[in-house]
Amino acid sequence: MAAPEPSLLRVIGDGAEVPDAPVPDGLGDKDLIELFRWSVLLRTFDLRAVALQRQGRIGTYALYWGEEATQAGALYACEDADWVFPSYRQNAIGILRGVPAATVLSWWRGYGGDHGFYNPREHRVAPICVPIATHLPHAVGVAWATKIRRDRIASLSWFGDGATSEGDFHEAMNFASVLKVPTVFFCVNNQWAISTPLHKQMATKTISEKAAAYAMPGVRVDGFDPLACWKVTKDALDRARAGEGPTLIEAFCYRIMAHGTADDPRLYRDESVTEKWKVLEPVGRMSAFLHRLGVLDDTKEAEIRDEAKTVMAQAVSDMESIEQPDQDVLFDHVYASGYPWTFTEGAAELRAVERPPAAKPLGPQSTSSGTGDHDLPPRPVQEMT
Amino acid sequence: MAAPEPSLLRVIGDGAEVPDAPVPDGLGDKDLIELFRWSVLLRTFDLRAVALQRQGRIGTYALYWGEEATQAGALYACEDADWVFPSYRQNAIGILRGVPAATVLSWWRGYGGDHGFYNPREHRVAPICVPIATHLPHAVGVAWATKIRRDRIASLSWFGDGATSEGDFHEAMNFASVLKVPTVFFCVNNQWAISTPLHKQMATKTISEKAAAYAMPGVRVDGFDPLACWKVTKDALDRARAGEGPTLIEAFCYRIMAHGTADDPRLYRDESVTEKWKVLEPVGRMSAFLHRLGVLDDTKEAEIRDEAKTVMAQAVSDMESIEQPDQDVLFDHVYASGYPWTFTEGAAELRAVERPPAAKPLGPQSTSSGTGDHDLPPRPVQEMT
Amino acid sequence: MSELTMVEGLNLGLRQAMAEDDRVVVLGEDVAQTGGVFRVTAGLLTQFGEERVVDTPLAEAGIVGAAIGMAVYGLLPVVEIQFDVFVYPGFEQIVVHAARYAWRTKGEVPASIVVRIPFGGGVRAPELHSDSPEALFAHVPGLKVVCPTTPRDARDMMLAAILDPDPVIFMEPKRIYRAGRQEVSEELPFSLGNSHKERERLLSTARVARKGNDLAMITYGPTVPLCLQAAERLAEERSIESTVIDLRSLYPLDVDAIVESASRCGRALVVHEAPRMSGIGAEVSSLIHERAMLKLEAPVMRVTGFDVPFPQFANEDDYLPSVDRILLGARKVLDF
Amino acid sequence: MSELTMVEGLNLGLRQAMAEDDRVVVLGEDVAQTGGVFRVTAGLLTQFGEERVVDTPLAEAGIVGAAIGMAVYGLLPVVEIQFDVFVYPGFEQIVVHAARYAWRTKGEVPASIVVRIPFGGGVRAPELHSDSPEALFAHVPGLKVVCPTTPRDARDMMLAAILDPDPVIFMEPKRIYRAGRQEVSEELPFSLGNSHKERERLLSTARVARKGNDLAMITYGPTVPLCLQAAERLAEERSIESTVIDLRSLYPLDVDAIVESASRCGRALVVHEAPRMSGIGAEVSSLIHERAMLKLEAPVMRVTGFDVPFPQFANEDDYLPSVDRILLGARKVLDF
Ligand SMILES: Cc1ncc(C[n+]2csc(CCOP(=O)(O)OP(=O)(O)O)c2C)c(N)n1
Ligand SMILES: Cc1ncc(C[n+]2csc(CCOP(=O)(O)OP(=O)(O)O)c2C)c(N)n1
Ligand SMILES: [Mg+2]
Ligand SMILES: [Mg+2]
Repeated sequence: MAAPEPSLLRVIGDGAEVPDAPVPDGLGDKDLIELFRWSVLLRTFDLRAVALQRQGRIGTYALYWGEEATQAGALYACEDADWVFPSYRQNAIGILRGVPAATVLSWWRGYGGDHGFYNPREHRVAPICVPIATHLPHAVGVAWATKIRRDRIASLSWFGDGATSEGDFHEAMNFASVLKVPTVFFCVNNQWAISTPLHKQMATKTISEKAAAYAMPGVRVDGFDPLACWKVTKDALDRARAGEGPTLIEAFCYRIMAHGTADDPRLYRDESVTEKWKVLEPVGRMSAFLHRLGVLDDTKEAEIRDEAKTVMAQAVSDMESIEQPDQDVLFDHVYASGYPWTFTEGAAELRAVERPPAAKPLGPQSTSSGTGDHDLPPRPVQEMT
Repeated sequence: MAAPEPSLLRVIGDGAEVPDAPVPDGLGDKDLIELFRWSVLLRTFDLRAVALQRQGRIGTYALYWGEEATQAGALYACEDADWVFPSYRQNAIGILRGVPAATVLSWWRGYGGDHGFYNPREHRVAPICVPIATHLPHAVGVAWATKIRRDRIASLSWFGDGATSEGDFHEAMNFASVLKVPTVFFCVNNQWAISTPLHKQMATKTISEKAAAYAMPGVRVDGFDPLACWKVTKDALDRARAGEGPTLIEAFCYRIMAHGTADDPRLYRDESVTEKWKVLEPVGRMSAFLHRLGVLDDTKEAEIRDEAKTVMAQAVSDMESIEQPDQDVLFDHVYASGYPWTFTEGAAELRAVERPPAAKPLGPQSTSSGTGDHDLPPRPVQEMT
Repeated sequence: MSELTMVEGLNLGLRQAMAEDDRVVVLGEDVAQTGGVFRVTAGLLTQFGEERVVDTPLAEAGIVGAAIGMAVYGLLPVVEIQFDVFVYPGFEQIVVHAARYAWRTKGEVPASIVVRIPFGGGVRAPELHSDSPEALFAHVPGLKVVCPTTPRDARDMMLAAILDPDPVIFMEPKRIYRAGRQEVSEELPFSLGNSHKERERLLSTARVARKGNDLAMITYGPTVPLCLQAAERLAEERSIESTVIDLRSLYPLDVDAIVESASRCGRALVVHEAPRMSGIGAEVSSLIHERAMLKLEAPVMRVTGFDVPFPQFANEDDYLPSVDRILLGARKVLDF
Repeated sequence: MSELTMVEGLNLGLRQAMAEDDRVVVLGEDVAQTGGVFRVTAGLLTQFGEERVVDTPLAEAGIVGAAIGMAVYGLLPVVEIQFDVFVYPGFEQIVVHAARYAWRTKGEVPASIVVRIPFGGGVRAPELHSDSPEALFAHVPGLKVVCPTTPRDARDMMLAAILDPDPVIFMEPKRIYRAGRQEVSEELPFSLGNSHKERERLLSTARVARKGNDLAMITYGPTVPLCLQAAERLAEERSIESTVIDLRSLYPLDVDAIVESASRCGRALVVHEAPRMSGIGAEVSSLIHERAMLKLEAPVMRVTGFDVPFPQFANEDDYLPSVDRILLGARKVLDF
């Protein structure tokens, strides 16, 4: 099937009806390979994470299979000093910035403290944000601060189509445009918010056109095309650093997988449609493209895929070698200035009783905030008094 | 001075360079007189209220001198069954729908309960809304309900330029467009939010263009022209009742007066600019227009103005004849289902001590949330321990 | 008569209310097509149609605000908040508008809405899916805050909340959603037309979940079953007989049941999952001391969540009040 | 040394912090050009320029959220909320993000922001300009909540709050803004570089506003001067000597000062303007009973605002705890 909406900004064709466009300036063969490497690593992480969840080794997981282009493409366009703000959907983005994959897996495994969290300043990667759209004002604030500091550093935030309905999206877009700060709003329009389709989310046909309400440029790109995602993000970041203000990017794609590991899309959508979109998934498409270009051959690709598998194998064993955090993790770092007396008493109360057995993920049955309520721990059915 | 932005939708000219447009269809001479009567009544209320505040007979007051066209014009376009949602700036709109002027004055005098509040269902006028933009979702909800009930009743909400920055504005606009409910968003762009000018509030030149983000029509009209305001509102309401969805109206004008009775605009803007806008104020302009049309003569106008004065004189004496609400007003109607035990105990505690003397407005010194902090009761300067 | 879980009880309450009164509408994120992430609204779309059961855009202030508007026009909206923490974007609409609409309109136009909030931890959910915000709402005048703990109460209180003219924050303990089954008759608990008495009772009184004269355990929601277990242990191990009070209504509190049980037993323990600081437990403890201190043989103690963000789930059992911690607290009160 | 009002004290603290540390920025609605509706930020724009003192768009979630982002990058933003009630649109950003950023980042990136909230009634303001929301923030783990009552504390605590790494909700009692003057030296209360001790002390300890051994009145903010007046009356009329504790820090509470004063006097009264249900007073009362019941000759009582929406101002004096109501409460405790 040809890529949807021929109008979309796109580099990679389908090797048939849709011709390839030239590789964007600024991307050499090395870059193409590196970007492919990133995409493969993200893909491998996602597959591994789903497997781990099925095996009950991590909890609910929000998979992103098919959205690698929107993540690797955008991040590859960033300077190392630029700050990025992921939502739960870009949960593994940190591993491309030096966050150990084991740390991300541990977060999904229910570990906090030093095991599940990382230092954002070390990686210029904000913590994974769960409440929809609420991280957008933070990205604006960072960009505002870099502007005040004359640092020529930009920020970028990822969010979904559903997120555009939240007030925080609007307030962040408005602040960014009024203050003309160097930030990029990268909206991954996968056309679904859990079970809610795009047309129940907004009256506009596209998301990019919403930029007009903020006198901000809005661009629409094929969200399954890593090179196109790179190109629009690169241009937006250059504008931002040149002091020309923010940009809204709409990466148009489709949520090929379930919302989360416990979600069952058959409850609310026709999966035969999904199949049509699936052929556009970015990793296979980029591989084919690089083969056509002669930049990638089977041995090289195999090497890259093996490398990713090795990284993840190591990450999984690292994760499993991590002990459940001890009880103090409840109180640690809540206040950077130390323990208030209430914590001292709380910790003492904990020590006064036998520690409950470590909580394990619920396994195949568990769920995220996705549909399905299987995340309720199976309990002996008892008469209630 | 000619009206600003010749591009603006306008009916009334300036009797000189700017020619009058024909009176919009649907407005007969009777209507013109009635609409003028409404504008004069609103104007008279506002002048009277400011005087009362200066005399310390009511508290802080948010004046609207100059914005009568946006209020009377829009309301006159409404069917009697349509619901309207005022902000504090349209505080007196209810008097055109049967709310006693004394009730509105009493609200500003700090009276609650039966004295300062009214029954919205009786007048299809929502309570005066103080927190910016938070009444917009309510207007959407009412319109949504009328749609479900197949009642062909619309709603209209007034709000300012500053209000467009709030998340609630965005969420309400989005809900209205997605659900295609019969509501009209009437934005009074007076170019100031207390001391904050338009360009610090948004990056767009106009507010009407924000409608595009919701695939909603946006129209821009001369906010000093009652007939133009009537026309665009009428069209929007017709669209709404025909099931074609919401409309955003931007009534472009200028906040000629202070934000509130304690605000001093000289602190933050050049009042010589204000003078230029002042000549466009709607009541004088409409009077001149009606004289040109021959619909109004001096005797008739005098009669209308006297009538308004009489109404307000009565309202003021009514207001002053009202006793300060007794202490039970604290507990009454908090719950429609009655007093919880906590209220019974609270009321008993009140009765156990001597009642404090009635609280009086602070008078000329008092302020609203406008700039200036004169609303702090003058207190004996005392050493603090 | 059939055996229902709490989720099924809530669903039955909603269905019966919608069938009885066509002013009742249900709105929220993913409530229609899929019946909500916890399936509480399952089947309503098919039975009542897409005008009365609506999947809204993703915006809590918009959802609550629109519901208030619908109520102003005369409908009876029931809003679902997907998870506890996600109520915060709608907080302003709840505390500034829903809570004050009746007061602001001479009692003529109360914001007759129900805001359903699945809350609490213990379900191994990811970050920010396990909060207990009930005290924030209980502190705001003008709201009623309730929390059923049994399938039967879930059904009955849902009906009462929907038909009550005032805004009701309806806290649903996730952990109990399917924890057990209970007989719930299809019969309505009160004639929906009138009978305010029974409706009022369901929204303002506590339930005695266990009777005893040695110790009063006062709790609500997810910790009710734990207190019952602790009570059994005390009975076996120390033949201490405990009364367990399931508050059900968090505002207003059933002060009579609270003070009566504490005075009768002379010893009381308050238990909840939410953080301690200025929580529901602080109010209950204060009420008892203010009214019955001379009848107490020991101060009222509290077993609660700690004053920390709800932890990542691998450590949630360290955070949640356990039977052991409840027993520890009980011992403090008993051996004072 | 000069005699300052609280507004001037706050202004001095802000100016000194901005002069000492260029990471400090001030943002909010109308804070720059006009110096804020209460003039607390007056003169800052001229002195520090429009990049560090900013009039923002009208959006509280955007303001608080952007401030959090600035803090993430390393700045020290001070946010002004124009009036108490208007903090609610920004509530989510405060309780979900500001309160949890340090916890979520191994303590490496706390949301070092100060959110200034002029609060409370008694100034004859229109509807929704007189709320006391402090308990809502005190109930949320991860925040520090403070409330100065004297010009000197206002200056010192402002400096401490800005330099403290944790998010501080800084409650400013409007009614006291200009109620009195006090000597405030230009000298810094602590060397801003380090000396965490003094900074910590200013944000976690109570102030003894009056000493006595018969009754402990525990209060904060606008009711502190009223308790002092009541104490004078008790001294004159019944030669009862009261200790008056000005809490200053609402989270964490100074449990030692609270329990010590209550135990020493054997009788305690808690006073605040906010509604009673699960307010700060409930926590203070519970803490005292839990730790010192045997030292009490009477239960701790509370004098607070009622559990109703803050009334229209003509009746606000009926709502506000008065010296008479404080004396009534004191009598209940004294004559128990
Ligand atoms: C404020 C808030 N409300 C509700 C939720 C529950 N929730 C989690 S994901 C989701 C849908 C998000 O859709 P979208 O923004 O399109 O992102 P996607 O999941 O498609 O990546 C919802 C409603 C939430 N996390 N935060
Ligand atoms: C949520 C909220 N934040 C802040 C305020 C304080 N305030 C009152 S009026 C005002 C400016 C409003 O400007 P605009 O929306 O343009 O309306 P106008 O006053 O010009 O009619 C502000 C900030 C408020 N009332 N509500
Ligand atoms: Mg989506
Ligand atoms: Mg304005």
